Amino acid sequence: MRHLTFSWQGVTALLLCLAALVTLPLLAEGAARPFTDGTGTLVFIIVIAAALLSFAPQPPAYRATVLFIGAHGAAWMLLSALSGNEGMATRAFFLLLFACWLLAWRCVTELSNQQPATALGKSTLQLLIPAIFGAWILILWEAATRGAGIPFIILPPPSAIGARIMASLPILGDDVKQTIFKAVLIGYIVGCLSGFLVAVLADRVAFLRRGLLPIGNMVSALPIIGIAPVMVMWFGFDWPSKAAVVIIMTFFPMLVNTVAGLAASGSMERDLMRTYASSDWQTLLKLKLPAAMPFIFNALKINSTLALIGAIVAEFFGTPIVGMGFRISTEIGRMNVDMVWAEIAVAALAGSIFYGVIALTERAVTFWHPSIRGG
Amino acid sequence: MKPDTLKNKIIPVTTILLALVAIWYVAAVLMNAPFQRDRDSRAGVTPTTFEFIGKTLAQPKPILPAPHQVAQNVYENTVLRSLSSNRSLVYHSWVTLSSTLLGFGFGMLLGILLAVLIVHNRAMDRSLMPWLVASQTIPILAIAPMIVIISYNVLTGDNALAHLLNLDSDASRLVSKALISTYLSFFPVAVGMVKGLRSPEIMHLDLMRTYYASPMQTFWKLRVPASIPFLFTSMKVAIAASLVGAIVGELPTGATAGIGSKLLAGSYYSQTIDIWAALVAGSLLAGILVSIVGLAAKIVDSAMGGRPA
Amino acid sequence: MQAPSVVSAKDLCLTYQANDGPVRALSDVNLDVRKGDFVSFIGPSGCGKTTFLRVIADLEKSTSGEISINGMTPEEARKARAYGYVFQAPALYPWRTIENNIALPLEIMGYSGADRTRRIAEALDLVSLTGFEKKFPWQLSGGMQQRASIARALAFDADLLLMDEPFGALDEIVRDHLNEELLKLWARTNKTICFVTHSIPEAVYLSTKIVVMSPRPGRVTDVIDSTLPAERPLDIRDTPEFLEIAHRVREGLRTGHSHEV
Amino acid sequence: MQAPSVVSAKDLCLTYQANDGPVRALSDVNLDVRKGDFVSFIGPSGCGKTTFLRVIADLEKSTSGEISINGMTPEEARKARAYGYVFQAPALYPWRTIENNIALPLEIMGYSGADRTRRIAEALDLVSLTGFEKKFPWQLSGGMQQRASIARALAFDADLLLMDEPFGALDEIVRDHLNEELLKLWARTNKTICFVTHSIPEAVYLSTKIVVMSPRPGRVTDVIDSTLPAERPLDIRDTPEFLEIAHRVREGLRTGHSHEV
Amino acid sequence: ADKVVLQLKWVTQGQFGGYYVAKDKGFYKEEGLDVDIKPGGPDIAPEQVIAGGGADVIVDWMGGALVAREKGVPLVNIAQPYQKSGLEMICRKDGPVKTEADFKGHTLGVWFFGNEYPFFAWMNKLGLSTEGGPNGVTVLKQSFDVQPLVQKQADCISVMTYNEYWQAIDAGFKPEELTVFNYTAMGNDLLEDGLYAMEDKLKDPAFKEKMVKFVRASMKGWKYATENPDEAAEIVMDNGGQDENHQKRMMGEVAKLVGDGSGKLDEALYARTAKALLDQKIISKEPSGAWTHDITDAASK
Ligand SMILES: Nc1ncnc2c1ncn2[C@@H]1O[C@H](COP(=O)(O)OP(=O)(O)OP(=O)(O)O)[C@@H](O)[C@H]1O
Ligand SMILES: Nc1ncnc2c1ncn2[C@@H]1O[C@H](COP(=O)(O)OP(=O)(O)OP(=O)(O)O)[C@@H](O)[C@H]1O
Ligand SMILES: Cc1ncc(C[n+]2csc(CCO)c2C)c(N)n1
Ligand SMILES: [Mg+2]
Ligand SMILES: [Mg+2]
Repeated sequence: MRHLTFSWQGVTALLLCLAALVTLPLLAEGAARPFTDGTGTLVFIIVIAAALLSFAPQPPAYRATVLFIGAHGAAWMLLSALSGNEGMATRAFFLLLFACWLLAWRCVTELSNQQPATALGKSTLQLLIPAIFGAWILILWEAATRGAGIPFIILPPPSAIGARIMASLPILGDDVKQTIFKAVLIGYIVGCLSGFLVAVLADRVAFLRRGLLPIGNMVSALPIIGIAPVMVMWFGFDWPSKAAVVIIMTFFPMLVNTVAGLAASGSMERDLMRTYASSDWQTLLKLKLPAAMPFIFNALKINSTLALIGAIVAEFFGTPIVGMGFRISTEIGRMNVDMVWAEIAVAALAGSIFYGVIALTERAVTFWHPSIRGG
Repeated sequence: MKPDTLKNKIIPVTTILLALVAIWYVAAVLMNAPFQRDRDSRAGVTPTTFEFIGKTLAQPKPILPAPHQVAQNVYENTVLRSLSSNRSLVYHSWVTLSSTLLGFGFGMLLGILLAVLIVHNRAMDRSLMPWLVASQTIPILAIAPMIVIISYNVLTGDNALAHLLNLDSDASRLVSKALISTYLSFFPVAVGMVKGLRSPEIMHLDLMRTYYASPMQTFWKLRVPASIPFLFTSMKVAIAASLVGAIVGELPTGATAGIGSKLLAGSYYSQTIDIWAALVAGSLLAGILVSIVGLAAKIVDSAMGGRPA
Repeated sequence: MQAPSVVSAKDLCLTYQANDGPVRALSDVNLDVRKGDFVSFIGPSGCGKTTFLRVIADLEKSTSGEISINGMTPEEARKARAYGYVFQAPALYPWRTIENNIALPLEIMGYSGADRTRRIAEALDLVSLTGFEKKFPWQLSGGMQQRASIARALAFDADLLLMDEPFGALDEIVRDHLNEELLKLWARTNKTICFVTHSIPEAVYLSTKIVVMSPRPGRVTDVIDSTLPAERPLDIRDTPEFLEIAHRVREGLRTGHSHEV
Repeated sequence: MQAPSVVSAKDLCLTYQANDGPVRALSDVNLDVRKGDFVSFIGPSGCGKTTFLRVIADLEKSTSGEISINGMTPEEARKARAYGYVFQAPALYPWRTIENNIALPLEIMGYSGADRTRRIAEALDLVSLTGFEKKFPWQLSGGMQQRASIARALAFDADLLLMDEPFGALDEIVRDHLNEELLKLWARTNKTICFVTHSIPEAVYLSTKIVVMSPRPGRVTDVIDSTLPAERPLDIRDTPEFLEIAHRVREGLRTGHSHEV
Repeated sequence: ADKVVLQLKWVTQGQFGGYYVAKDKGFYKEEGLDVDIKPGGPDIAPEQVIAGGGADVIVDWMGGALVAREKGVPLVNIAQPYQKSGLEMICRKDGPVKTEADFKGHTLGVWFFGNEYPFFAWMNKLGLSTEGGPNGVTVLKQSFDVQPLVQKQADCISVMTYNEYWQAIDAGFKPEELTVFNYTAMGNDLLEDGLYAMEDKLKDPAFKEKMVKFVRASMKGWKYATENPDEAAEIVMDNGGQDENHQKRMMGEVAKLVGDGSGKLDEALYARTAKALLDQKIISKEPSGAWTHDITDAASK
């Protein structure tokens, strides 16, 4: 089969190139450092060539490589042409960038259809595909802020945020220590643990379970974050008040999920334990707890994002002058919006790592559960 | 009502609620005592224990207001005020409710749309899913004010989007608050619906194949009905998240109405009773919203042949 | 003159790519099913009975060899809606009433309203479920659900019926009854039926042709043409002729089983 | 002299309180099982077979009437760990390997480490699962899982074995094999076995006593003492004596079934 | 009528009474203006709002405005209704801090979000480190109320003469139980509520004319408000203010800060503010063009 394989992304990218050619130039008149004819032409050639080559009857791996290099090479050249020309990008510039984006999209589609044989190949793809997606969010953001000249204090470009992170590592480190290692971690551990213990207790005492479960269900739907100012009033300015908010926010999801999990073991499994005349503790340890693990991990995951949000918002209502929430609200006031985004990036990174660690542990502990076994 | 409901639900729940109220009273006395002692010693009076307890439960700006103070405040600000007065909690709840519902609506749409894309497109599935999780680790609530302000300005400013939508300033304020709710609520919906749309068993899908059903037919006749229970479960989470978003969106953004602005105003003037009354209003609102979703779930479930519990 | 061929497999092979290596599920299967045949497939667990039915239904692609359904490829046959498939489990949609479950293929294939109503009534009558139209699946016993799923496959016009252990979940008495009904239906409509079962008496009682399979790799070890008359009362099962065929099937199975348990 | 009574039920009744009214599951059941008996329970779906086993096991309380196990109440017998129970489904714990699943009752009952290892090996050998110790349940076929659950019930010393359709999920050949093994085990250990099945040949082949039950309300309609010899090769199933008992059981069932399908 | 959007720095309260009075009494309308007053809040940065095109003119403190100017938002002070500053720091008399010399080693509550510059300028002048420790002061980001003082979480807290100070009194402190450090009295005051517009917009004569009308009407509002504080407080209440008594008291206090009512910027105060910011490196170079007298001059004609 030696015929061409067209893709809508490739075709649209070519059309966009055409539109860009018609609406030249790439930068508005009066740009300080306009495109040289050479680079301009080169960008067009790269995009068009990548699009055309991707139609060729070649293996998908080859097509993906061509698209990857073409899309990102051209995008890089476009972006680097922006320095010194902030706010001067024209419609043609963005059309060309969108063409690159479509090629990258095609590239991701090709990659998604790959079935690598080795485990290494599989995990590489698993990282590469979302990485390309994430990279394009940043590229488009960079182009929108620097190309279209969005004011810095409204939205800074990712490059400025990156630079700010690099320049402020010690401050960011202190903030992470204050907010994550003190408030979040301690609050999370205490909240989850106490939710778990009360759930075990409730499982043993039917009356408690019947009374606590509807209330717990209700409370976990409440806007608990509203108690943040109250907690600051009670427990003072430092991290204990933030930890208290985190404890309350994480307690109920853990309680409700664990109680549900402890009740999740099948009736036949429980009957089996009865036929062995097993004691309550033996049943809890050998049957109910293992069966509850998927539920407990569900709560741990939900709580991992709740905890971070709770601690940061609580810092709005009074803190010592360190911490991620403090920095965010203070630096907005000082118009250092890049610092705000730097904190957000750090928070998102920390949150993702936190979540990832829990998800990996879950895989290891509940290896037997169909949702994990099924991939 | 079946006698079991009384024994298995009402009695335990009320007992525990009563216990909580009792604990609350004790805590109120203990927490308000130092300030009261301070005050009494400055005024030079020495009340009896009984009087002292009475005073701790009747402070105008207590650290922890007693339940009856909160209840009284809620009563005054709901029943005794005209609905349009800006001191009426009903009015403030309504303001919050409207942006909650709007944000929830957007969130549902966005979540379902993403889920449909993810279920039908491998590339979407593999590139989008990790970022959806990451998106929720951004402390959006921390930058909610910035988001609300910027989007309000965009919506009311001089730009293409604003001209297209042409919203007045109240509508813009509503929409910009609702964006926070949208951000918090789309995630549970997207995740739940991805699960739901993928929940049909292989055999049910094979059955559709043997009928040579079109993808649209498979979607509407199999995937959608199969996903309904998941939809309602995620709706419950989403509406609660939406409410949190709306309240936080009102907190520090100069909103003059809404439960969040009541919390803030109360906190600004140390009017703790007002804060707690606003918290109670928020909780009632959450309770009502979640119950409505629960009720809708029950109705739809029984229409779809759900087995009574 | 022989009846036209409905299913014809030549050197059919199918290998599954499982994560712990390839599994040879069908190996050099040769089979010819003629119009009006009632073919039973019998064999130990994992010998490829379901897989073979799935290949016919185009739910699985063969790895090598040839197969044709009414002279078409399985895909064409599926798109021509040439067959009805009854899965091992009822696979009813829990949110549809029995009536609407049976209506499902009719909706998809675009039957008109009146036609639909008539066909549903007929199909329900055939499996003695009249009166249960408005019930939801969970309100029926396992056996009734299985019958509803059979009704669903009978409601539209397919000359080929693929049935994968349809009566596995039923107790002996109900099973006997449905066996009789199925034979009557088959005699009346002249459909071609491919039927998977684990029960030797059932296979012998129903079939004009019994295909004995053996596992690892799945292959056909014996094809037995039944010598029983077309008219088969239930107590034919006590005749020596019946017992003899049953014996031959059992022997075939036992060799296939060889040393495993 | 008669063997001592192991299970003795007198006018046993059990009514379930379901949400749409009471369900009479057992009605005036009288039965006497003696030490060393192999009793099969057969009857249509819903006639109370499982319920009766559950009453013996103290998983359900009778509403009226009397029942004693080894002269004790069911609760005392359960606490004395007097029986092993095999459920209709395997009920293995997915987070434990086969070996550890079998170890579960041994751990709970406090068997020592060395004793445990020996018993696990023996039990696995009995159901021919040696070599699968380290597998997890989902890595085994349904039949193998069922065998593991039988091994679990055999691993500890209980003189009474309650088995609820243990072979329902197995194909005929494997079933035959396990039937033989079960008979051997029973002969060797002199256990008392209560066995629920849907298969008439299986009931006849295995039992010293066949209890035929009928539904709505669940009651015992017939108790048939087997006249077959203790030594039972598989082809005893083709003897007239066997067929006669089978015929009697089938008749008993059919009357119980009356008019339903 | 010409539309003008005014972004306030804080929630609706007596602090902004003049603008609400001008709107309510129709002073803006008389000038042919349709003014939309947007309340602020603890996390609304008016500088960000105006940069995003969400307002024509904002109420801001000079510190915040100069910082924003350096960050690329060219704000220009067009009028300075508050000629004095209302910021002070109060301490419990029964606490450890009696004089500036006692600050060392103690905990002080400070408002951030652009309101912290006067405090840091003061500490800079006293030579105190703000990083904590025995030779410095420990700084807390203070929330919206006086609880830290009541609960002894801080030794001193920031208050506005017109607002939080009275909340402390309401909480049971008598004036004689409090030590007050008033920034104006100490000569440490940095300019507070002024009106700022964008430099590029001011180049447009039509806009400039609009601002002249706006400032003229606003100052008329302020004049009316200082003369009729109770009525002004009512107007504030009608627009969403909280706690009527408190607003009346606030109007009274605010009247003391407004000064001569011309709204004209005092150049000496401006210079001091700019110098304090430079000294602390909050801004890096001497600002230029950050204020103009054109508008107030034209308005008072
Ligand atoms: N999707 C699959 N992936 C990998 N192997 C499979 C798959 N489906 C079936 N197999 C394997 O193919 C073989 C044949 O399976 P098949 O389901 O056809 O058996 P069967 O004869 O229908 O058995 P049963 O009587 O238990 O239904 C088995 O060994 C099975 O493990
Ligand atoms: N927990 C329960 N609540 C209410 N009714 C029940 C319950 N368990 C069983 N029943 C009813 O009691 C009757 C006997 O049930 P049982 O499970 O003992 O039947 P069975 O003979 O084991 O049937 P099968 O062969 O289908 O397993 C049935 O009508 C059943 O619907
Ligand atoms: C976070 C926060 N920032 C500032 C203030 C204090 N405040 C109230 S009014 C006002 C003047 C604004 O023009 C100031 C600074 C506060 N209470 N909370
Ligand atoms: Mg099969
Ligand atoms: Mg049963």
